[in-house]
Amino acid sequence: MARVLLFGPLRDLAGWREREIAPQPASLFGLKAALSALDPELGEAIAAPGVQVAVDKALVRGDVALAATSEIAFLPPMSGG
Amino acid sequence: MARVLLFGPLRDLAGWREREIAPQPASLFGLKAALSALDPELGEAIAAPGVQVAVDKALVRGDVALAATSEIAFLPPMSGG
Amino acid sequence: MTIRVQIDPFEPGALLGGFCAGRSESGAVVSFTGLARAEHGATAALELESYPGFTEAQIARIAEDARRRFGLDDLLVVHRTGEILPGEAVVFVAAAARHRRAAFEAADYLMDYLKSRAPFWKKEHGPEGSRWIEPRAEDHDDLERWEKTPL
Amino acid sequence: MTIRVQIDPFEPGALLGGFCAGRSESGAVVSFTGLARAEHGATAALELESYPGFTEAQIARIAEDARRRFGLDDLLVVHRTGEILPGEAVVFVAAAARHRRAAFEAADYLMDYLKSRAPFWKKEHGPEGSRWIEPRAEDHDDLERWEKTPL
Repeated sequence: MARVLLFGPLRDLAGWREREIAPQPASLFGLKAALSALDPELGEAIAAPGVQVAVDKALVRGDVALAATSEIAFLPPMSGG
Repeated sequence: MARVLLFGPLRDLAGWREREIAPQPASLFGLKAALSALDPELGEAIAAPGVQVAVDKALVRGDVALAATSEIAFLPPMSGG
Repeated sequence: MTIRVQIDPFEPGALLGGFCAGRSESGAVVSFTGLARAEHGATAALELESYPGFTEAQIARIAEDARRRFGLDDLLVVHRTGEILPGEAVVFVAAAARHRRAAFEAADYLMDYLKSRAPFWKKEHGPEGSRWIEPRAEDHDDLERWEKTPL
Repeated sequence: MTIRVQIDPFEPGALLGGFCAGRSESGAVVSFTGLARAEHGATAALELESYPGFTEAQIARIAEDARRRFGLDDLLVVHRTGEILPGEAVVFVAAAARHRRAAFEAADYLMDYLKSRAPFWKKEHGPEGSRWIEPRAEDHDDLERWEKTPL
């Protein structure tokens, strides 16, 4: 069961901040497909070019394998300060 | 009697910080000549290109007339901060 | 080098005082304090979100980069999250170096990074509703300055 | 806008705290603190001299220029004179503006001016004697940056 975290406007859009996705997706692309099936609008939002993905608190690009304990965070454009 | 102030290294060179020069010089150039006659080394030092002159707390260039109450300050290269 | 992300309010003066105390070889300390603006009533509060653990690690990475790049003696970054009221401090950055140019550039660089690349999400609450803030075009331009000019 | 030249020591944190307090429209405060360096024992003390009245007036002139040039909300300059020990603050500059670029540039500009054009004379006392300090070549270069780039 991959644990998914949404930040900023993605959280408002989906209506949740943290969720476990079962059955366990084997890869990030599989997880994205599962999220799209669950909520097409969210699926589109996390596919936007400005959204970065961190797996277990490390930024990743492209597809990566996921473990049952993986924490996957979708990070929309950032702004601090 | 023009009142002369020396700052920084000029003060160390001349051995004084403040002095009244009599008889009253009519102009800044006259005052410089009087200081040179008094102390040739100081005369040379105040003629150096980096030394600015303030008369009554306003920077001046070239020659200016002096009044009996004028305060003339010789300002070697500055460094604060 | 200290990086702190916290919900509690902080007083920028207390941070600068502590950061300067006991330094006898750093000639220059530059600080930046970011305050929440009231926008003359248009902003009632800011809401800042971080990704605990990840946010600190990402800032630490760029802070270490800045320390080496500018030859800093020390660096402090404190960033608030949660609800922040107008006039309260959102972020504090201080950089200590032997000479002033390095300290200025490091603080400037870190702020450019924090504004557009650090993992924070910022929502503005006002009388007309709430909206998420994205970096301004100037913020992206500011960050690009450093990519164009290798030091 | 406040300009102060004083013999009494000051604590930079207290100055920054006071300067930030109560601001709800300035988003950015940049401060510079110049500390006297021990130079690992080579400097026992600095001795700073000003020309009372003239020094304040000259700084006020350039501060007003900076306020207009960078569109500042506020500005504070505090400069010590007399004997200053290693680790003590020599100068403090703070600039408040709506956005950070103006605040950074104003503090940077004011320090470049103070280092090489403000009416102060600085003597370094050490175990090997005393010497008057003149601006470094870098200080002149730093000031020239502003003359070359009209804003």
